[in-house]
Amino acid sequence: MSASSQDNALQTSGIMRAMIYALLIFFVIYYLLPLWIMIANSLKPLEEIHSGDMLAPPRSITFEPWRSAWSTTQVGVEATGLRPYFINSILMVVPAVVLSTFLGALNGYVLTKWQFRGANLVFGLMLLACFIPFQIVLIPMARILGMLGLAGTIPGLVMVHTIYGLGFTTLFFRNYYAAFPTELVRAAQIDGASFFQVFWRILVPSSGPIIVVTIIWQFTNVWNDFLFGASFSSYDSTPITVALNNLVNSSTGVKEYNVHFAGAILAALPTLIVYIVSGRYFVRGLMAGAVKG
Amino acid sequence: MKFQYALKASASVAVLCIAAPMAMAEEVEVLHWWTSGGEAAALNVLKDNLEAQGVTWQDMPVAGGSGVEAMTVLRSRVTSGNAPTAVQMLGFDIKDWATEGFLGDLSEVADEEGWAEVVPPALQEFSKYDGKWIAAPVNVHSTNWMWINKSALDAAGGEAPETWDDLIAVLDKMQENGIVPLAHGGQAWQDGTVFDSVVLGLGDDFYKAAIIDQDPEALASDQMVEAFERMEKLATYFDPNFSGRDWNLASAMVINGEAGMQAMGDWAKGEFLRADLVPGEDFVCIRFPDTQGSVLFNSDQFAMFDVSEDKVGAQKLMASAVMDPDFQVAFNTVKGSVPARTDVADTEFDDCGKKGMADLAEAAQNGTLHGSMAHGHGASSNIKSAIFDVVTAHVNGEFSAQEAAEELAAAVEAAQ
Amino acid sequence: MRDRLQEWVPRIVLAPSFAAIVIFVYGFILYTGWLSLTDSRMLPNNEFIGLANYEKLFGLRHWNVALKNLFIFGTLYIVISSALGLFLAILLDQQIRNEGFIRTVYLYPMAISFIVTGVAWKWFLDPGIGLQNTMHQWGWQSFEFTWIKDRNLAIYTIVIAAIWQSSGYVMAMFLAGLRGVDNEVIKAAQVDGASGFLIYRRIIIPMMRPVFLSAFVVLTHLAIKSYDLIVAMTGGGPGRATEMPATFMYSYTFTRNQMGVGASSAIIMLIMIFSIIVPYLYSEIRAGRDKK
Amino acid sequence: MASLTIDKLTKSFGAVDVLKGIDLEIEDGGFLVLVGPSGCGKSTLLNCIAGLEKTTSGEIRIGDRNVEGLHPSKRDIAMVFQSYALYPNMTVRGNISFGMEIRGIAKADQDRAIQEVADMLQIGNLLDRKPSQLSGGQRQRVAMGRALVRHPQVFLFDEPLSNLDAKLRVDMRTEIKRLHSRMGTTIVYVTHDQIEALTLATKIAVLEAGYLQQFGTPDEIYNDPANMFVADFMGSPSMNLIEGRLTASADGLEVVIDSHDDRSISLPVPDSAAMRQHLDHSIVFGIRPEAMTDPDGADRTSSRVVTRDCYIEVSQPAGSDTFALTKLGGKECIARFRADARIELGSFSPVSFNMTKAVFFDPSTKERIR
Repeated sequence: MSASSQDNALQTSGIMRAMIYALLIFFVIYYLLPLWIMIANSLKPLEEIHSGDMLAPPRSITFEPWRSAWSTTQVGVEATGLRPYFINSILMVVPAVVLSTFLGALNGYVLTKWQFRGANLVFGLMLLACFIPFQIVLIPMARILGMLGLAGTIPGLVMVHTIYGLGFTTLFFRNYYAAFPTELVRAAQIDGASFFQVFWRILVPSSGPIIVVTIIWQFTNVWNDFLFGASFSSYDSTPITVALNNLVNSSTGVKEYNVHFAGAILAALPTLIVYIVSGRYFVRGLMAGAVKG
Repeated sequence: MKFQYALKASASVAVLCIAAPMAMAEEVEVLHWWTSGGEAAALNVLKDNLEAQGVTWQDMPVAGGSGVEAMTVLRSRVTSGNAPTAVQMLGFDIKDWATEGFLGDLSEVADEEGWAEVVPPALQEFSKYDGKWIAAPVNVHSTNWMWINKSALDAAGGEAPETWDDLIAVLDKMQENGIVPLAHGGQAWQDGTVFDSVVLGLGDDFYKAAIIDQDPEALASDQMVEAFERMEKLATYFDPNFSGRDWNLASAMVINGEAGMQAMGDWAKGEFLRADLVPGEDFVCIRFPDTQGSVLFNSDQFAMFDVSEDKVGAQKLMASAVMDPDFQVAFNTVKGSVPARTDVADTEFDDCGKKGMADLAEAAQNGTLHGSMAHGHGASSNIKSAIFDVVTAHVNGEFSAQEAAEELAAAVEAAQ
Repeated sequence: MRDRLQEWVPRIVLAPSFAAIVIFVYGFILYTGWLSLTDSRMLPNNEFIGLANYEKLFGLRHWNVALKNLFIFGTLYIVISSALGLFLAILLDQQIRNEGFIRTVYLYPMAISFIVTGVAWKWFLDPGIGLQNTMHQWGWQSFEFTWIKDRNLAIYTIVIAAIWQSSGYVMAMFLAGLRGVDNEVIKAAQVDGASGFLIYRRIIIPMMRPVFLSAFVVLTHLAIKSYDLIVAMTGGGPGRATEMPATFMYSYTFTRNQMGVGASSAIIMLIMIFSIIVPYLYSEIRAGRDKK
Repeated sequence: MASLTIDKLTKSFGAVDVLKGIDLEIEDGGFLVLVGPSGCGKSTLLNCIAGLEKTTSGEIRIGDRNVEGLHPSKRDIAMVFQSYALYPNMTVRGNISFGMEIRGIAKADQDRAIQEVADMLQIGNLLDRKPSQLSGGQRQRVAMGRALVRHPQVFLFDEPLSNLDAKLRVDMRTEIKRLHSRMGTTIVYVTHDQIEALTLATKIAVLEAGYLQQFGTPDEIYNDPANMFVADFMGSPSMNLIEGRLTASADGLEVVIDSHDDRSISLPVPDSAAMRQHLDHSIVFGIRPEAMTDPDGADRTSSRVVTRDCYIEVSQPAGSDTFALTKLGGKECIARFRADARIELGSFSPVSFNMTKAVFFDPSTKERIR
């Protein structure tokens, strides 16, 4: 954010500023609390968890739970840790995010720069699709995946996530491209650029902020999905959220909370990193059009 | 679809067809929710057994209390025409899937190995459909058990309660002694497990009429009102923090003496054993008061789906392996249940296990072996859920006993 | 000839996405609508029974509990998330040192699924091991926080966790909105002698109207779709005290073998969602057209 | 280089007709300015010529080629946009070479062409900058460079100067005029600024509400407007349009106009059959401010100058001239006096009307009475 755009700050006295900081810090604690509980307890030996204070930092730090969660803990009958499922998730998320972002960009481009009769209706229908509860699609989707021969495969999951991500990615790009000067597209047309040349050479290079927003959004949603992952995967395509659930919700036995917490953080790590690394572009991207219709 | 699987199968053939007794090396995909350490270890026995025969085990665990998630996954898998080879399943679910015509036929193996002679008829009820074997039973759990901390019991008079009045006396005493008398987890199936036992405590006939036959008169009868009153009474012995607690945490309360007793199925024993407690010395297992001589059971079975030709061989191998006496012993000693086969020696089992096996045989003889409603062997899952709704609401104080009985009759009718 | 083809390229490009949405969203909605009129139980069947499932649905206590919970949850969640989001955005807009860090902290919960944080929340709220226990250990013996175990209060713990997750996102939306406010308007107000608070109350916040609307839509659809949250934290309990339409639909469709009733609840949910979203979309798209 | 012909062109967006039958023709090497208030359809017309909008009916010919249905890039045109439309992600060089790159022109030829336009527009030192690093005037030059490098048959300019400040606008106007005379390419230029239109054009087309109001040389448009709209729109300050009554007197036809304080003035009107049809009815008398002067400043070459006393209310010195405001026919009228003319405010002063420049309109149809 450029400094000049912050001019709407209040003129504040020292006491006011102290209060503002106090409030901000209070909320920092509120937001960090669950993460702190997870991190602190993932580093404690099991006995310390059983005896101790949930909020206290570990007295003796151990990385054993992390190692165990990653590579040795029992998930189902296999003592593989979460690693193979982590890899499944990556294999699923990357193509799904790339595809849905790419298609969303193309759709946004068509819907803003190549308006045709009924374009708004098409957009409205696509957007409305973001809001359906996904539980209703499970059964018919399963049947279609079966018909396509994609049931229980990673490509099948990629397809599902791509389709149900399209509404939002199209929305993001459509709003962004709506503010993109149409004259540039016309200039390029006169220069002889084709439909795709205009897209690749003119629009895409200027789409940085919205690509970041879309990727953050899609990556988070696809990575965190449980419903589709549980319903449409099979033994060799199970994503990490499902594996984590298997680890945490196992029905009997000693609950290794420290391993569970370590596993939970591992499962959350990629999305956390994406947010932390690109979070500052997020607000900028929102400013660039995702907020307004 | 089938083509893909054929590809995968042939790939694994290439890798695995070494020293296999059968001509074909194949694979089984197994959907189950046995994901905790002990259970998984028990399943590994089966897995190793199969792999020694050249059958690859493709593990498809879906954790979550009593297989709720797993059943959703199964539905989606079956709908997509990609059913797993074998699925861990409970009672009425097996029947439902058989009715829909998705299950395979194991009769060949079953006849060859004489399952009919060794599996109790009450279990066969769920393992067979239309005269065909469709599932291989792994175990029999009994749900009307009471687990008592021995020192807490000693402090409360030392006498294990046999009747309802005894029970109340002991619970009162424990309360005076400053511990939580009854450890319980407020989850629908746990509430239902206790409810099962309470209803059974009011008579075998009543259980049959109300739960198995869902006779509307029995459901709204005075006896049912009494059952709910008893539930209400028991709820007064819970600690205030019971809601949502996992059952094994409730067991842990009994183990460490924080609580006096727990009404829970025989799988709780595993928790006690793992904590190095000795049956009879550190803890006592008794039948739920007033239910001596009767057994509420549930049986984990591997339902075998109708799969493509190339996988039937492995499926049969697996069915056979499940019924293998050694596996049944190995699995059930870990799991706390008793073998589904009645011809297995009880030498490997501890006191509670032996008692369980004896009770089972006796109950089967006397016609007092009933399917447990809470565990999917007393009523189909829509009825079960309807009963759970009322029982849970009542335990949480939403209804009086009278209202609950009326509500129960209405809910069961609505769900039919 | 090729120029004619060029004219069709945009439509051809859009077609696969649109076809996918039509089939996989609207086709499936129609299919669900059909299921809701059939006697489907464990698996779909085609035995037509009219509106019986709807009658059954509205006769179920559960469904009414679920609707009531949605109302309580939805109202509190939307109002508090918006208010808190706006409040935090205003605080953060005061040239705060370490703004980037604080913003990231506020925003990160949106990145994590409740499958992950549900465990931590359950712990935190559990009187035996969580906040209450910690306070007792710290010496505050009379401290009591047992909402999650109380069937009248449990729904509010869901609200707390839900706000935790999405208020940061709302904050980011408002922050983007605040940064987009024209400085000259504020300068004009300052020249008019308006104080800081007055400027916010009378000028800036009213200018955030579009953001409020966007936030409202995002939050509403999150509220109606809340599922992971309930499953991870209370499983619908104590009793059925935190049942919501999404969990209701899931359990009737998939675990209770009453797919017809589940489908009818899905259709009611869709009607609720669409009656909120469609007018919004209509006005947005209309507005967009007028601008052109 | 080619001529441009537009024949019965219509364009509608849905139910809205934006262009309602436009006929235009500009000769090879001509400079056609499309002028009109915003929303008159001038930009749409330009986009139709460029091929950026599809026409509804009618024909557009560049040279003798009908360009209907042709992709913009195949119409042999180049366009300069209001916002310049420079590709933000490319350098100036990239912006200029983009079209050539797409057409697959050899790198060496590209470089030569770039160098040529860079020299012509003096932007050689800017070639490696991004558009965001340029000033408004520089962007304008780059946008023109991008168009020039194509050597098209027709240049299209869409309000190219409207984003520049006043001084720069005048400079660029001159520059465009110079470029045109040097290259001799046909130009179609859209503007809402009538001064630009008058200074640049060889032909002006005045549009309003989708209709072509008048098409002619700047002189025709200025001095011989076809209707009240053109008369009012072109020129600054605009033409005085004064309502009066046509009467006949001994000397011929006269228009009688209310003046100040119940007084009125009468001015001679050329006699014609068309004019006589309006006898004893109101007509609109149109006269440009520069044809209403102080008597000493009156055009001595004019054959018909009449002087009447008018009540001067306000004077506005504007450096080179002084504008005197008087009320005629109930309306403010502007007369253009010499800067050093003596004006007494609030009194009647003599004003000379150069009646050779006067025009008359029918107030009901707004059309010229000839």
